[in-house]
Amino acid sequence: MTGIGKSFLGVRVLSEVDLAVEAGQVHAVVGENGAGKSTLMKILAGVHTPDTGTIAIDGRQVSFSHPLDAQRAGVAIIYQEFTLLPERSVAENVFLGREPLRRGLVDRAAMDGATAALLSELGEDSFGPRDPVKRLSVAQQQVVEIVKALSLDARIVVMDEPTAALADHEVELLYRLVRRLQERGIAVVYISHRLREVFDLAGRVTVLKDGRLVSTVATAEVTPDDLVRLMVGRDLGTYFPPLATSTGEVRLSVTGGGNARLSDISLELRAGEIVGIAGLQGSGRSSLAKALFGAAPFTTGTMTPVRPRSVREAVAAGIGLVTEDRKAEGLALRQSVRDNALLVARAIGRPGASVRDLLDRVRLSPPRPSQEVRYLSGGNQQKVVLAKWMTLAPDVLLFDEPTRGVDVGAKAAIHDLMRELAEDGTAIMMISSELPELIGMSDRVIVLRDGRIAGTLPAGSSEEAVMLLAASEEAA
Amino acid sequence: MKRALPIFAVLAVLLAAIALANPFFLEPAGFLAFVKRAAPLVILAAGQYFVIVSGEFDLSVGSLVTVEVVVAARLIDGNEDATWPVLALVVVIGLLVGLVNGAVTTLLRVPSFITTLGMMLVLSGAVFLWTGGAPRGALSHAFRVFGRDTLWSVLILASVGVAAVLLMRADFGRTLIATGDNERAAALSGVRVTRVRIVAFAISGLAAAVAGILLGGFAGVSAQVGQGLEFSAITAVVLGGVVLGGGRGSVVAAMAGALTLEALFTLLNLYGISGALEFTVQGVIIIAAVAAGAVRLPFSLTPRKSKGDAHAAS
Amino acid sequence: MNDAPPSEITTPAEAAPPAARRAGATRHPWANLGSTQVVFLALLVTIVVGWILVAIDGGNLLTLETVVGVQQRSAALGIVAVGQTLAILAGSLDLSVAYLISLASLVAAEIMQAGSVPGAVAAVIAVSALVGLVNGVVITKLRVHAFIATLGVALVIKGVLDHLYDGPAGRVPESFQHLGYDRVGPIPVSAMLWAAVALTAWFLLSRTRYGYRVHAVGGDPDVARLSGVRTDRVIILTHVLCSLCAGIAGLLLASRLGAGVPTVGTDGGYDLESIAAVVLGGTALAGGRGGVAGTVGGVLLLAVLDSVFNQLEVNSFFKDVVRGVVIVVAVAVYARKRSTS
Amino acid sequence: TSDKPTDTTTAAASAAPASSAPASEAAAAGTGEQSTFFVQSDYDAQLGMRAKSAQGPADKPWEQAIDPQMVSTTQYKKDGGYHLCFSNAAVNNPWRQVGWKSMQAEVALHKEITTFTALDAEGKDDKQISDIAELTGKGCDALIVSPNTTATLTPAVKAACGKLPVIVFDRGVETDCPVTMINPIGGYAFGADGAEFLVEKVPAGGKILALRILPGVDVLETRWSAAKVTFDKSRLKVVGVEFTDGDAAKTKSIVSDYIARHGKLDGVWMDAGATAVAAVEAFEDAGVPVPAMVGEDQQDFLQKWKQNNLTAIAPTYPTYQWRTPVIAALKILKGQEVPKTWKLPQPKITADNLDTYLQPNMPPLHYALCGCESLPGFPETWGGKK
Ligand SMILES: Nc1ncnc2c1ncn2[C@@H]1O[C@H](COP(=O)(O)OP(=O)(O)OP(=O)(O)O)[C@@H](O)[C@H]1O
Ligand SMILES: Nc1ncnc2c1ncn2[C@@H]1O[C@H](COP(=O)(O)OP(=O)(O)OP(=O)(O)O)[C@@H](O)[C@H]1O
Ligand SMILES: [Mg+2]
Ligand SMILES: [Mg+2]
Repeated sequence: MTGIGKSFLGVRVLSEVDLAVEAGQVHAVVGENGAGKSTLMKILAGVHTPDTGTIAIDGRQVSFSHPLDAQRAGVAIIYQEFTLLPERSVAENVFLGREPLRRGLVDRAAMDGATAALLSELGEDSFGPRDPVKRLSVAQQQVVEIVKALSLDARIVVMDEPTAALADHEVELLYRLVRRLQERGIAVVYISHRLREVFDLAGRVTVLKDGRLVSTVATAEVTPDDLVRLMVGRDLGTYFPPLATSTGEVRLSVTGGGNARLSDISLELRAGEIVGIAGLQGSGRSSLAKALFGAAPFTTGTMTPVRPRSVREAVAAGIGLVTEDRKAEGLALRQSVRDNALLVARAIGRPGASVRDLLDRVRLSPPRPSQEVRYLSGGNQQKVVLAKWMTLAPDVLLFDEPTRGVDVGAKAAIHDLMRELAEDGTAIMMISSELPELIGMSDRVIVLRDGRIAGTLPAGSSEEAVMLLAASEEAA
Repeated sequence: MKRALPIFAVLAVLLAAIALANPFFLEPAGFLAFVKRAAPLVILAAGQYFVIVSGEFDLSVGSLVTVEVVVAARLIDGNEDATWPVLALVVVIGLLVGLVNGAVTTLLRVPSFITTLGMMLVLSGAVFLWTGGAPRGALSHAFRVFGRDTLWSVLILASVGVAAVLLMRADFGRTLIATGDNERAAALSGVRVTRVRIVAFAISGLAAAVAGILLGGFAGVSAQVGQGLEFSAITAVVLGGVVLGGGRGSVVAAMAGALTLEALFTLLNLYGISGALEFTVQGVIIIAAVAAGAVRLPFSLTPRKSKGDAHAAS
Repeated sequence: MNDAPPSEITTPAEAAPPAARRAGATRHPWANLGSTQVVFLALLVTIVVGWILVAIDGGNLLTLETVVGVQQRSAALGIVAVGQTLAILAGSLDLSVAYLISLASLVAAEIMQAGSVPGAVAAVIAVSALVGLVNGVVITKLRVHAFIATLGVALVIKGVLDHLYDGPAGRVPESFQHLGYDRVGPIPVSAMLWAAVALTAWFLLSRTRYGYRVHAVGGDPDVARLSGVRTDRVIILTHVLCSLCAGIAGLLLASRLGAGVPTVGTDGGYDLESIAAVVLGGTALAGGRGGVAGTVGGVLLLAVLDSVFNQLEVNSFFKDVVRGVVIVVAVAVYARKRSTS
Repeated sequence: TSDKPTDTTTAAASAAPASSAPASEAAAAGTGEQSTFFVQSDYDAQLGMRAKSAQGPADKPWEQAIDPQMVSTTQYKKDGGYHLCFSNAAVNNPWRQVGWKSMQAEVALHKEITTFTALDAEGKDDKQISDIAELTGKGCDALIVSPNTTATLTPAVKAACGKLPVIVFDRGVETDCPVTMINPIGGYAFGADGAEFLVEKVPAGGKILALRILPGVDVLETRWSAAKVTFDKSRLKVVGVEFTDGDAAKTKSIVSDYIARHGKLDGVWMDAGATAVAAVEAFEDAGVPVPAMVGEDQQDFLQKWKQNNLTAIAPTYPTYQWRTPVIAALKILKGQEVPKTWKLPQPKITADNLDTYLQPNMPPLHYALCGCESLPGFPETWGGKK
């Protein structure tokens, strides 16, 4: 791809970007949120047509007006968003748009067979080709996405943040898969915010910033810090704000809390501390957050100040939740920054704070209250979500994957904000699948396993210690 | 508001065209007569807007208008003293029907298209079951003055307009739009999405009641007074640039849409495209107007459910 | 639609691996009863209860006349509803069918009067296909919400009808009226036509790529597009098929009425009634979920209700009340099933 | 009148009241060319009948007939209890409601009718066709049909004629197979009555506004054709011919516009009275005197007429014709002869006989010529108060 440029509604998203990927090479693309990685890939996949620039595959000029064209040219992509139909079976999803035919009719047997083969190739036996996707867990669905891409047996495979929803053991599976593709002489484009993965897998890495190409380097020749510097344009290092010096009174406490997905949950959150929640995918972390927040309430156990039966009760009691999935659960995307920031205040009829102050507090830049949030980058969107909860002046604020898919720059800002809030006396609970972050931020780490508390670790424990608790006897 | 601007332009052009063909239109009396005529549809559109912006439909307003008029006529039966109690009842019925629509849609999770379609059948059936097939009784003068007297109609229209705007500026309005945009996010921010939606339906029902009072007042009892109004109202709202599916559009634009539709009818009559091809022209214009508004939008439809994080991807 | 390259699949069909430790909530006892079964169950109950009521009234619901009557009455609506099912499955809907039916009946009757039955059929097919094409193009290319798009097209047709016709026109020869009146035993030809249309649609949906894509587009247009489905084509084709069904219904009605009638479509309320029948049959208005079988059940259910009311000489206003309630209740039940399953 | 079609559903079609103006210069100038529905011979026949005096009991116009051609019915003779069947086009407007109630009351009068089966086609031709088919298989002794559409119901009626005696009333069918075909004099007479009244009352050069429900319905077309003939011969100026869809609001808007444009009108002709009151109100609201009006025999109009003692006339299409088919059916089953085409008298209400038809205790949309005053259950059954 050379000289690629693209703008949406006059907003320039990509300009003059070149990307060259060789067969049998894993090529990483990194950059902050909104740098244009996904857009670049969607152009390669024929979702968007570039305003400028050309694409060549095996030296042949190609131009895609529809994803189908790209597929035919041998480009397969695992999108950042889910691209599955919950109502349809796994096989139907995998072969959507390319259903195998026999005498002009769809050949179900062939479809299921091929899907089953690919699944077993991935060592995935927890579900079959005929299972409806709606009954799969997030991780299982991600596997389907991967199978979907593989079934194309393309010559170029793009993976846009494939591990965002995967737990570590599943990431391992993916690693092996990528290497196998590599051996088969397939070119792999790998996008991730987790630099470790970049260095584990990629031979070369292209850095984007604000829709422009910063540089393309061999991973062997750079350090993670170099990359970060390239991405952010300044040095950040991996410093986390200092831990709490002292903790205040108990803001929230549960004893013997349980529901369909959780059992025997007992924990305390104190003013001024950040409590980390660790666990494998599906271990119940989000369920815990949603239970404390009244969205999927505890059915048993006691909880102070209240055991919320609804979100409103929790909010009224000063509990807030920064949800796992910003777009689906956090923001009204077509509403302005202002309307989103004031949503909570309005919902509970609090006099709305001054939006300007709010945006300053969360360091939203540029602070344009009238802008629709869907045009903000991931990081800025997350800041708006934070602003929303600031209006509540919450006693307890729960964060579920607060920095997932958020770039290093915004990440640091969010970390600082969390610590500030804690110092102002808010009790904070943080869920994160990124252990370094979790350990770096938390004053304590509670580890979940199968919906139970497997144990609590002090600040500064090692990743190994956490993993041991999280995964013990559940041999991933 | 950006999306709303085109409709005002269109409206201005239409009004100008009418004035050209019919100078009487420029006199206060002439213009007010037009406003008075438009009032019921504008009010219905305002009500329909609240439902549409929350992501729903209300197909029952047409038959609700009929019900209100027929019920009022039978209960008042020409007796002046009955006017005020019946007016109150009419309003209550409107609210009640709206509440039922809202409750069935939200609590029983029936798509509002179906809920209100069913309500449409039930209402039109029930009312004539009650009156034995044809309207009975008569409306009192006190009742009819609201729709017959130009000043009253204009006054009512104005106050409804103001009320609608204020409502949309208030917390209710903002949370309503947010609900229409992303129900889940609203709920997880503490918005009582169910209640907000039910209220929206109640407002639509109330609007239908007021429209019924005006229409009944304007022309008296008739079995078909409300016929087809639901489609006119929805069309008007959409003309105003309000997007079916919720979360976008302003109530002022919706009301402007209604005025535009009304002006369109007037104009088509003025230029003698009456009867026959009038509808053809209407259909083409409606499609064209909505298309003009639609293609300006980015392709993105629904907030995408995403794993990890995703940007406003198409 | 079959424009995707045949993906080379070598691995032979093998038994799918056991779906062990599957995520997902435990299922509600009667959840495994598909909404289609529910419709037909409801249909059965209606027939039994209706039969009893009529018997009490001193009549008999299951006479030859009534059985034939039910089919005669439901055939036209049934054919339209099949087309409407496709549209709704694809996440769209069509409010223009009623006027299209009237138009089709007139086109048919006029050309038949001119002497050519095949010509008339061809013309009807052409006209309806064109209308469907317009609907589809306006929805996909101009991005007008289906509700408004088809409502607009409906108005356009209405205008044309009012302009060209003031009352019944054309003549349908006896030869063609067999379609509307003949029957083989208790099965009217019209019902067979309906069955044929329904079977064709069912086959398209469950066995062809087009069918798979209709479900995909209705389920989530973005996902479908990202997966390489040409969503616009699917939607356009769907509307063409939907309009064709309306055209066929127009032909059927013309053959029954012996002439074309500019109000036959709207008098029959085929637009909203067909949508009602479809959702009554368990197809989700949101699209992507449901099927033709349910729709057939829904139409029959409405027809049997009608017939029972006819027998009991219930007045039409009461009928409307019951219809409204039945539709809403049915959909509420489906919603409940879905949430508990 | 029976042919008042309930405005078809859907869409901005019957949207909110729309203002209006002269449809076109042509319309404004005169009454345009005669419609294709005009049949000179029928016109002459009907206008002739108005003069003739009907045979039969004067106090029971529904049993009267204008120069009847009797036909023998002995072949249908059988002993009672009878099973009468009725395929009704619809009950979707006040005129049909009033008539339907009268018919039921008439049936109740006759003990020899053991069962009366009626199916309502809800205004759907297709349904009425299957209804008729269903009824012919129900062992009825005689079938009464009120066709929804003349042309399209003909085949079904033909089919029924073969199986049992058929009586058709209100709208006709294009076959003479029914034993008798019952209805009042007809549309030409109706239209002429109103027009002639205006010609008589309005000074030469006066401005007339003609309001029609909608084009294309034969009975309504005949009314207008007849009026047109009268107007074209007169020295009155028809300033506009407008369609109201039978919608009161739209009517009022149209009339208001005409008043605004022409200052005053001298007469209003209508092909159906349902919107007469709306038209009158338009003048009241505009604060101008109400000119000569043509209405119909609905109580609300008669009351307005009385209150404001208008210069008005009300031609009628009497609802008492709903009683006649039952009477005819019994005659036929008893083998008594009946008129082949049973033409009922079609009186008009004038200032002189207004008081005899004005019934303040009846609902506003009640039709004065229901001939139901003597029937059991009157007035409550018809929505009236004692
Ligand atoms: N369909 C669209 N319409 C308008 N703007 C868009 C659209 N898609 C993306 N954008 C904008 O383009 C910019 C680049 O988005 P993109 O998703 O490519 O960034 P990214 O590098 O993938 O970020 P992330 O790492 O969070 O996925 C962002 O500002 C985003 O808001
Ligand atoms: N809405 C739901 N319906 C059915 N099962 C669910 C639902 N939500 C979660 N689960 C299941 O409950 C268990 C806990 O889910 P939860 O999301 O809390 O785990 P988690 O640790 O938060 O995983 P994640 O990393 O996705 O947040 C998992 O098995 C998950 O599949
Ligand atoms: Mg991205
Ligand atoms: Mg989680």
